[in-house]
Amino acid sequence: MENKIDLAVNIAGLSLKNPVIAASGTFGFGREYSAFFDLSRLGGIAVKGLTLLPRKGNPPPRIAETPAGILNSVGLQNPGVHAFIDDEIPFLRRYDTAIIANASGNTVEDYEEMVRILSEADVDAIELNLSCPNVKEGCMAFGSTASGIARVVSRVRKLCKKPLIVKLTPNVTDICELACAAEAAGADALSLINTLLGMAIDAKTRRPILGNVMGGLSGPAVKPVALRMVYQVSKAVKIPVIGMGGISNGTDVVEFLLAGASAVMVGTAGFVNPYAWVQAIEGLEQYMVENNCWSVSELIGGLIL
Amino acid sequence: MENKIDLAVNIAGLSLKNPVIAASGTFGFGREYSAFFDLSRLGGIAVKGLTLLPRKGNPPPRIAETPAGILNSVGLQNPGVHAFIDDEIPFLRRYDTAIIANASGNTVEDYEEMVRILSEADVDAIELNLSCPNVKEGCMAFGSTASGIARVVSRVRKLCKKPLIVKLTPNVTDICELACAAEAAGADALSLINTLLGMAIDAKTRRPILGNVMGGLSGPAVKPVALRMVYQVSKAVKIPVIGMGGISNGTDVVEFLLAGASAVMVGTAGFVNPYAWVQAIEGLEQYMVENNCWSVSELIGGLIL
Amino acid sequence: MNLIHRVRAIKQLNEDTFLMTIEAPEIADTGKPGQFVNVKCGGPHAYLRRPFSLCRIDRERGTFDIGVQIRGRGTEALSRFCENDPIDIMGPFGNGFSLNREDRRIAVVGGGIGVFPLLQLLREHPASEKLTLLGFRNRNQVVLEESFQNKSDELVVATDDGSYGARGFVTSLLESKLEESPVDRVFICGPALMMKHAVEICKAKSIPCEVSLEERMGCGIGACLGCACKVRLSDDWDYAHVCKDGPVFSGESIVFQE
Amino acid sequence: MNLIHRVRAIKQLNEDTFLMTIEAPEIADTGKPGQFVNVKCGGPHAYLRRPFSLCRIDRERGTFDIGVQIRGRGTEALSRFCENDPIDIMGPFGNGFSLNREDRRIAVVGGGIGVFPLLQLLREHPASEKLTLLGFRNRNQVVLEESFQNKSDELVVATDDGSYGARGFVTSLLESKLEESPVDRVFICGPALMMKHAVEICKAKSIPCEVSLEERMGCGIGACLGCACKVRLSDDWDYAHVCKDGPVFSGESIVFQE
Ligand SMILES: Cc1cc2nc3c(=O)[nH]c(=O)nc-3n(C[C@H](O)[C@H](O)[C@H](O)COP(=O)(O)OP(=O)(O)OC[C@H]3O[C@@H](n4cnc5c(N)ncnc54)[C@H](O)[C@@H]3O)c2cc1C
Ligand SMILES: Cc1cc2nc3c(=O)[nH]c(=O)nc-3n(C[C@H](O)[C@H](O)[C@H](O)COP(=O)(O)OP(=O)(O)OC[C@H]3O[C@@H](n4cnc5c(N)ncnc54)[C@H](O)[C@@H]3O)c2cc1C
Ligand SMILES: Cc1cc2nc3c(=O)[nH]c(=O)nc-3n(C[C@H](O)[C@H](O)[C@H](O)COP(=O)(O)O)c2cc1C
Ligand SMILES: Cc1cc2nc3c(=O)[nH]c(=O)nc-3n(C[C@H](O)[C@H](O)[C@H](O)COP(=O)(O)O)c2cc1C
Ligand code: FES
Ligand code: FES
Repeated sequence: MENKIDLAVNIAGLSLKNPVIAASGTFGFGREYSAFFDLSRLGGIAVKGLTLLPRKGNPPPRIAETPAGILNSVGLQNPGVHAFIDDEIPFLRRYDTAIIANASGNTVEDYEEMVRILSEADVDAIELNLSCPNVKEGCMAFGSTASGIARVVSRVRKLCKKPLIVKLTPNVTDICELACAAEAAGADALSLINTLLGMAIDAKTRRPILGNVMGGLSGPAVKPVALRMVYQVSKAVKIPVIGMGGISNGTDVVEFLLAGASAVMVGTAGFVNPYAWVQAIEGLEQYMVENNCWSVSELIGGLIL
Repeated sequence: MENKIDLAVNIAGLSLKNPVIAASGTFGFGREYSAFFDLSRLGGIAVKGLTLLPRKGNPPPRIAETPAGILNSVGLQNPGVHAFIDDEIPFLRRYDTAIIANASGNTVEDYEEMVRILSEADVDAIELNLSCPNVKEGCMAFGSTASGIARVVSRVRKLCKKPLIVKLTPNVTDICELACAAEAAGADALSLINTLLGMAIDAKTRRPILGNVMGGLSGPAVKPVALRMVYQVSKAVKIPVIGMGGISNGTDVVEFLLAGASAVMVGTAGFVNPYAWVQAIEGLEQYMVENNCWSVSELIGGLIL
Repeated sequence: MNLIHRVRAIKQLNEDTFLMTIEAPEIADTGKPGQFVNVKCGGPHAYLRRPFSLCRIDRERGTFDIGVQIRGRGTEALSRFCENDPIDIMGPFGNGFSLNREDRRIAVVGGGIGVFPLLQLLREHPASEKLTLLGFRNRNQVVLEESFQNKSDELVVATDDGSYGARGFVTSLLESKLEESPVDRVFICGPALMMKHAVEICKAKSIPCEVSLEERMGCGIGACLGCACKVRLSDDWDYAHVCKDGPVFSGESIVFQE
Repeated sequence: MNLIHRVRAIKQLNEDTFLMTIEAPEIADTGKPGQFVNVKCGGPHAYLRRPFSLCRIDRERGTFDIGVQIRGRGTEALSRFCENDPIDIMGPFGNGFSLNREDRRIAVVGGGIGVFPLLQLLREHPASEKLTLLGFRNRNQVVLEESFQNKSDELVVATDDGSYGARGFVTSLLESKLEESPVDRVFICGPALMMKHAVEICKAKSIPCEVSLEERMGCGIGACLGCACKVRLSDDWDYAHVCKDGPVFSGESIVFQE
């Protein structure tokens, strides 16, 4: 069969060869999974969440399994933005895939400084993590109110020379309100959802399983919530939305595109199946073949009500 | 082995022979499951959500399966509070178990009227459903802000002659704020969580699976979120908390008790295993035997940090 | 109530459809044509049970058959069961078809996997003359033809593409057969659109009919109100529930959706 | 990379422990003692893979063994695999034990399921004298004694309750054995508390030692940073990762938690 299917998408100036991106924090800086497949097959890679200075992260255990999902409390362990630029970008640039820098901070100034540094670095887009549930300061504090988001985004917008993606937390009453605040403040795109705040207890020891007590829920379990939020948000804003939360295969990708996402990220599923990312791309392509669909844009927001 | 284990709990004047209650909307009015086991074994039964007038509910499909969970958009189909009193209470009273009337309304006046009626009826407690995601008006509108909760609860409090349980939605930024508002307004106890708002899409037909587009997520998938909220809320308030969300067995019950719940409700798990309710009780009892625990109160809030 | 029964046999009917024989004396004893069982299919992805109609009951052996078409994760997992495997089944549930002595001549109309409940109906119905009309997408989809043959006075099979039997929809067959000679009652099971048309045909001829509906289920026993279907009341409509008020309804009472 | 391999045999070792032989030539070829594989256990409740140490490698046959104790839903599901079943396994991962020619005399100290990785270590280590100390809760928990016997110059088994072999903790054995005659390196694997004590004993005698750690894992390959363990730096500490920097660490480097 001759294959004329066009998988390419463009997210606010960020062009991706296909709409499947590795989700931040689940793919390190790409090195580990490069042993399994050619990273150039991916639409993009959102690297592990970066901070100005190196961070050690939270005490173990950091992972707990839950029904069809996992909790993590890694807590932004990372080598710092400078080590990323020096040691990781050169490796990633060997592959033909978009590099998305995921940036966190404790203060608005941190975020500004991160964006200033990353704007000069060889990355294709910046994803502002305003939604990590695993750190005490920053992030969630800004990310769970419209005013917090407006403040951070409008400040970094002025400094940002790359497509600016704002990542939203699902742990809020009205995600559309936050999405609109980010859009109004100048975000070029939104990504959602980050993890749902959760907890696991070991009845035998009567202790929390996670060293940090609470953690972020991801994986198939959260898919219905993620899909709902992507649907709501993409109706509420005009900027593109990158959807994620429990995506494991091509059918899941199609569902998120139909709900309104212009691209997707895949995370937790890759822990179980290291080929989840490429199989998501292949599954999407197969769906398009079977459904006479020649461009991803035909699917985006294509939900029939 | 001689069994001196005491499973009884007392929730704000509502005494239960054991802490396992059938969750509202998953157990009808008890008739169906009475074919499977003696309803007198249950701590209590929270009946299907009631409204002043009969309601037809939402268009089908009303159920969608998701990873380790289900979405429902039943939408409070019920015969109305008067039919409940006339036709269902007499049946339920044949069993030695607490009857909890789950009440919903569109307006504050509805809630007042419901509580007035139910206060004169032969029920053991009233559970105010301020959290149903499946109806357009009422419920969630009141239930997702502290001020909405304060308004409804303080008004019905004056009329309520039974233990008043306020059921909270998890679809909020800060569940503790809502819990405190309910407590301050006079709730005798809290129950949580109701369902998480979610959505499912059929990639083949490109349509939402649920007739009502969105629905409420329940079952094992939500357990980590529920456990976290029960933990947070029971630290934030002094009144007892009834925990629920994905409980399937005795170990799950223990986890919720350790997190701070004084009793639990079991719902979705019973669809798969009609003995889930009694097995939850048996499993709890077995855990207590194995761990030399003689009273449920030893477990409540017993999490070791 | 014991829910754990045993798979006695699995027989492939075609590429994606199989017949599973289950040993469960209580279900075989009490089960009626048109009732269904609710099966825990297992596998990592199917959380809820799945409903399947009783297709054939062998009361002597204490077994019954279900016919299953693989449609998704639950039926896929079910297809992996082997002989002697334990299987978790609740049932029989629902009301079943009417078995009236007064109905001397009946017609059953099945489409695709909708044929399954009609086999046991034919086996038990007291009518003296039984006309069976079965429709399938194509030749490869035709199942259980011989079994239906044995229990019918007349059997006509149609395929949408004409690759086997008559060409066209089973509803056209019904229309022309009723034209030839009327029957006392028609029993219909198949895709929603097919049932809708079949009911209209019966209505036009004032022949009473029964349909067996499908709906996504939660509990399967009437507790969750999940499996609603729209039914006509004298001057209004309401929701009935497929698992408890059905799955069999009088054709006239159903409001079919577009 | 092909992840689907085949179960060749399952052998019950005791009530809750079994040995599984898996055919996977590439893993058998490249696997080293102390490395682990990450196994999809299946079943409706185990979502993530589960790590198990290489216990015995048969490079000629292209197979390897893992010893598994049933502890929860994953290992429970794993215990239901049968001969010839396909099984989804990633690996081998991690660093493995050091195999130094200079270490002429070694001791291995195993507790409970911690004994498993030590068997392949004994099989491959070039030392000329190998002392093996194994501790179990009680007589019923003792596993693989003969296999260890065959690969050790001296084997002592202890049980906590004295129901088999020496009575008491394996760490006391270690202490008295090192008293008698020192070794060049000690390899330790078992419960955290046991490893902590064993390391302290080695430290006191200035004998280098290696421990194999366990931690809950996400990815198993270093991408998620889930499997952190605390390690000593010269004047500070940091988190290392069991799946990539370990599971084997020098005993001195680990900060054991209370
Ligand atoms: C009363 C009743 C009797 C039935 N009898 C039979 C039978 O005898 N033989 C047979 O093969 N099938 C029968 N079905 C349909 C069968 O239950 C579904 O095919 C099955 O549940 C699909 O499960 P799955 O996990 O394979 O599909 P899923 O992966 O859950 O979904 C695949 C598709 O199957 C359909 N589906 C899912 N759940 C249901 C449901 N509860 N009812 C109807 N369609 C559904 C949807 O269109 C969906 O897109 C019956 C259904 C009902 C309600
Ligand atoms: C590098 C490594 C090598 C291992 N080698 C072996 C081996 O050779 N043989 C063997 O029997 N076991 C081994 N384990 C432990 C094994 O991975 C766990 O017993 C298994 O993951 C438990 O899964 P479960 O689903 O049965 O338990 P769960 O139901 O998930 O939990 C039951 C209990 O098991 C423990 N557990 C859960 N996950 C892990 C984990 N990733 N690591 C350690 N403990 C865990 C916890 O204490 C938990 O309370 C190893 C672990 C690691 C990290
Ligand atoms: C172990 C782990 C670490 C994560 N770290 C980050 C992070 O550093 N920055 C971030 O924005 N999101 C992080 N996330 C969230 C994911 O990027 C993603 O939003 C979430 O996991 C939902 O997608 P999934 O279900 O496909 O994993 C992390 C998730 C996991 C599981
Ligand atoms: C089909 C269905 C109907 C429900 N109807 C109600 C209701 O009428 N009133 C209410 O307060 N909660 C209702 N709920 C929510 C449950 O009572 C419970 O809060 C939720 O399902 C979480 O518990 P579970 O995971 O054990 O089911 C319903 C849940 C389901 C699945
Ligand atoms: S499936 Fe629960 S009422 Fe029919
Ligand atoms: S398990 Fe993911 S880094 Fe070790």
